[in-house]
Amino acid sequence: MTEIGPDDQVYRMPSLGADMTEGRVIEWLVEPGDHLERGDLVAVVETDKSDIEVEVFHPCVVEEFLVELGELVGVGEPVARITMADGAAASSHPVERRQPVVSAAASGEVSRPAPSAATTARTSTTTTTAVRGRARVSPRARRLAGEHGISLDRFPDGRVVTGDDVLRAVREAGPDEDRAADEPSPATSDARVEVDRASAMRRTIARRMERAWAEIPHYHVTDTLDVTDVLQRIQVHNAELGPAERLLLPAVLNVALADAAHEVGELNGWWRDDRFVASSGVDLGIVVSLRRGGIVVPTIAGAERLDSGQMMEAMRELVDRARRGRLRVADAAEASITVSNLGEAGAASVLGVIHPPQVALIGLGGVRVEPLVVDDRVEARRVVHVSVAGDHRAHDGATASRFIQHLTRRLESLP
Amino acid sequence: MIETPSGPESAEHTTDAAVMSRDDVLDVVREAIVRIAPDADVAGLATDVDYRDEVDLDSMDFLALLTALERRTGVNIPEIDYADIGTLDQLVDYLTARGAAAPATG
Amino acid sequence: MTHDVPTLDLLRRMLLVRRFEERCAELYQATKIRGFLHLYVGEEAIAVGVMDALGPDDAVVATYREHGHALMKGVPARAVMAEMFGRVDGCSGGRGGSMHLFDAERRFYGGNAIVGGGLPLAVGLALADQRSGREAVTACFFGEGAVAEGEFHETMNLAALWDLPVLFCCENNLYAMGTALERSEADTDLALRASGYGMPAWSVDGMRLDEVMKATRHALVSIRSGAGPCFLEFRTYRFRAHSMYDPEHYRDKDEVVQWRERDPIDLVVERLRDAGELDDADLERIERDVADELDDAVEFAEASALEPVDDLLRHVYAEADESQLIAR
Amino acid sequence: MTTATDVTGVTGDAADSTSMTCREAMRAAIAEALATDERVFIMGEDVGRYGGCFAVTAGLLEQFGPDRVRDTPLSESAFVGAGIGAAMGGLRPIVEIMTVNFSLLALDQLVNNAASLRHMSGGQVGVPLVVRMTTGGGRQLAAQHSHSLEGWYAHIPGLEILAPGTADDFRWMLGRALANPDPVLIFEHGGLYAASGEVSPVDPGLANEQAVVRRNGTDVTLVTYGGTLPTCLDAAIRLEAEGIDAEVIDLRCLRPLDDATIVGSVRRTHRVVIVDEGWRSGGIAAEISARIVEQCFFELDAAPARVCTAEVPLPYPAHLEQAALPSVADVEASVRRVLDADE
Repeated sequence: MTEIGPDDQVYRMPSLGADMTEGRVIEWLVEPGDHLERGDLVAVVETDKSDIEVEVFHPCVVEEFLVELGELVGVGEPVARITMADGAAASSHPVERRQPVVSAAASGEVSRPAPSAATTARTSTTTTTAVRGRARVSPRARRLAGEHGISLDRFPDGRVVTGDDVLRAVREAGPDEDRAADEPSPATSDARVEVDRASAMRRTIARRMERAWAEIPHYHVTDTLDVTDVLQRIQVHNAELGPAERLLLPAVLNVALADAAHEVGELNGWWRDDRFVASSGVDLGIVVSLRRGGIVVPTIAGAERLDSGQMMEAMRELVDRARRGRLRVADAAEASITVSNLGEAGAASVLGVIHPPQVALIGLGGVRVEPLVVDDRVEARRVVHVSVAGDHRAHDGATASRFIQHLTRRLESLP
Repeated sequence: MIETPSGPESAEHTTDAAVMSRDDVLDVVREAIVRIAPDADVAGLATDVDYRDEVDLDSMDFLALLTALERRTGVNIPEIDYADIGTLDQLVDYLTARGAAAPATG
Repeated sequence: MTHDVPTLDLLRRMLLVRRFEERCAELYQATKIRGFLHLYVGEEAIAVGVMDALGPDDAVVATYREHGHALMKGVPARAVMAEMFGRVDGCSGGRGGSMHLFDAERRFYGGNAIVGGGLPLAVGLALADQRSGREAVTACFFGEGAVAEGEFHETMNLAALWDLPVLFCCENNLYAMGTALERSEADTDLALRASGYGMPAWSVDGMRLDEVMKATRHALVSIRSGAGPCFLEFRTYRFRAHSMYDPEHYRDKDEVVQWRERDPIDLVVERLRDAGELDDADLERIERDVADELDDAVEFAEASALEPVDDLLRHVYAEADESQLIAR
Repeated sequence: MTTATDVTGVTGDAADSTSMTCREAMRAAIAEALATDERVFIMGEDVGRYGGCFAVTAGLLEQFGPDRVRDTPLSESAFVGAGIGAAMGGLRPIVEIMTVNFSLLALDQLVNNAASLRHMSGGQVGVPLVVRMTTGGGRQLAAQHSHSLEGWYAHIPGLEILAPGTADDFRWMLGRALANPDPVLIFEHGGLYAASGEVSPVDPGLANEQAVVRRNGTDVTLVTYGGTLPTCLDAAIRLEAEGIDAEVIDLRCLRPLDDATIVGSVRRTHRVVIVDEGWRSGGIAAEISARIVEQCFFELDAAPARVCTAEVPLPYPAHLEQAALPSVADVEASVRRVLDADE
């Protein structure tokens, strides 16, 4: 196709249908130099539907053909150079550059405004982590379980767990809580309710721990993590950040721990029907101690996919929600492995009790300064004692050791 | 950000945010702590003791406190200064000295 | 007594329709107009002739080949062109497009894209006029293709049964899209068929403006006297494709040439020249005047805004204030 | 204690309400409309001299004359289209299509004209038309005379779809529909014409688009309308004996649907059964179920259940027809399933 200047008068490939985007000139009905009147036929254009004779709308003289016969030409592309006989503009309606067929009328391209939130609000469904192999639980039951900090694995498989079942469980835990508790009342400052809920929680924790300790053949493996360098790197990382973006050691440890659990899959899953069921992702249960005593264990789903910043954000929200009694259904989803962290000022180490039907619990002690041998020299180093409580039915000490090695190596490349 | 009317008198009003007195800062700090530890007796908290122990704020709570204070006073407290704000007196002095001011309206 | 003699003004109206349609073809090929486009080139005498005889209170129901009817019922070229562009200032607010032009004030009750779909509406409008004691006729336009629809039979029978003031105008252009009349109708004498429903029916040369005007005036006298509906079969020919891009294999070239020799506009021009009422200067002035009106209409359409997407769900149900409109 | 034939819709015990059949109630409504508004007229097959295929218009021809009570030829498309045109022309027609089965011949006029004209004309042209038609099976009229297609019509924007289930609604819905500037289709279940119920002396002023809780309950919500309302009320009585407290919602209007009343009830009972004489696939019950899941997901203790007509053209023999149609037993079984929910 020969080059044409901007002000050349041209005859363009006409659009002969709503869905036509291109065509071919298969026959010229005129010769260069012919004088044409309005309505004279100038060429036969082949479209995917048929061959159609096309006309000129203004008297003109054909100067030069710009395309070969049979050449595929987009609608609106010039096919012949012409000069207008009466000096009128080549075509007062220049064909739009080839626009998507669905485009709005040529003159005002309407960009559909971002659809209003209402119409396409992605329903902010909390991602209810599909609980692998769990009893069937009604949506209402999941919601109430989350709000009352009731773990769903207390209910026997088979029968569908309903909201009423969960409320009954809450009532059993705290006899005088009335049925109206069904509707999540705003954080009531009514002390009496708080006390009942705490004692109810205490009883629930107690019952679960008794069962866990009795049924699961625990073994424990411990080690010492030198966190001096990682703390130093965290400090550098935090130096120019505002408090809202700063990282804390527990978040970094959880990233390493989630990564290790992903690597050493035997620790990440459940013991059910006398066999180990592996979890595809690492749904990390976080033991959160509540100010008025007791613990809740919300879950961060897919923890292996989070970096330090994301883990910190997730933990910050989770702790805030847990302490305000506003856990969500997703938070109450089933964990595949749990971590109990005593916090920087906590005791040296904790040998935990596994939360059934999980098969491992990681205990992290407080940060301590202890003498360590580094390059054959004793130095004062900041350390954290880590313990793996394992279910001997599912795995053994060697697995836990491999886990700790992964944990240690991964920590060296964080945050 | 709500467009404040562009009349002359409102123009100067928005430039110098309300600089807070030492008492204002103390109130803001106590309010922030109460939000994080509603059950603690923050009103009766002495100003010369280690409030983190008294109110049992762990590292997560402490970060939440600093975030709230930055929002309420505009002052960012870096990690290296953590040691200088162990008591309420030290924290309030630290914030006042750095021109704690309630954020401009709008 | 008005003689059914063409005048310069009638010629201008025919040229307005002809050039409007040609301008639409050009705009379509320049992708300014989209969707379907059915042009009335060659049939202008019918719309101009019938509408000239109708009064402002008379109602019109048309089909998708309706630009000429809308223009001749008084819908401004600007409003029709803006509707072709899908703009808010279009006569249907941009919502209808080429096949659904509406102007309730002028009692132009739209094109209808379903063949025969508009016929029952015309009967209803006539029923309402009759029951409300309004002296009005409803003119209902349709192509010969509609004759094969069940609705045609049901409507003709109902109109005749209830003596309703309906003028049935069948624009027989010999081709229902791609099917010639003789390939779809056992009996192609449509006027004869219509008279079977007990109403007066004529066949008229649709290319002669004077014939169209005379037949229409004659029918309207009968209808307005309360004698019930009439049926006019206008024999005509469309010089362009059924719609923008049909290959026209269904008819041969020389048939088109043969009909073009009786171009309704040429016939009027000849009559006016012979009567000494038209010279080249007049014709040039009328063409220029029409071209200006069309340029203005296109400019108006391009300048008109697109309806905000937030209004998408409007006009499905009556909005509070509109309900009074209905009580007219 | 409500019995199957007593379909009282009178909320509260309106002392001076009179008992009448749904047929008599609709006839009174048409007569009142003809008497009070010159623009109103009724047309349809055999509405005049024959007195109406279901005798709803008996006596009206003698009272109002052939101009206002017009028999039409068997031309559904033409006279429904004429009704639309007359409405465009300022009249207030009531068009009677003998049954929903024959309305299929006028579907083009109803969907392409009645429902679309306002939109195509950019709001200029309204169609204040009421179309009444009989619907539903159960009278051994076999496949072509037993359809229940109101759910189809409820799919069309531009139409309002009503399905009265009580004598009071048969009496008072028509007047409000005639005041609507847009087309309203009223589906009258053939089985209800002979059923009698209490009718208040004056229009209780309950908007046609409002659903009504006909029976309060706490354990499960039954959502229904029209011909299956008595079925659900009977089922509720029998369930009561088994200690199951069922709430019954009469939709009355299928377009627009009164989501608020449905959602309000499901939020209390957490379980719902939708009963509809249409076929299950793509029916109105499917739409209602989808809305409940969208708006009450976290309130549900069981998946919403549907009781619909079996997916078969209605057979002629009574035993098969009854097996196909939603029955009291079907509703009870579905409620039990929804309560136990662990099959």
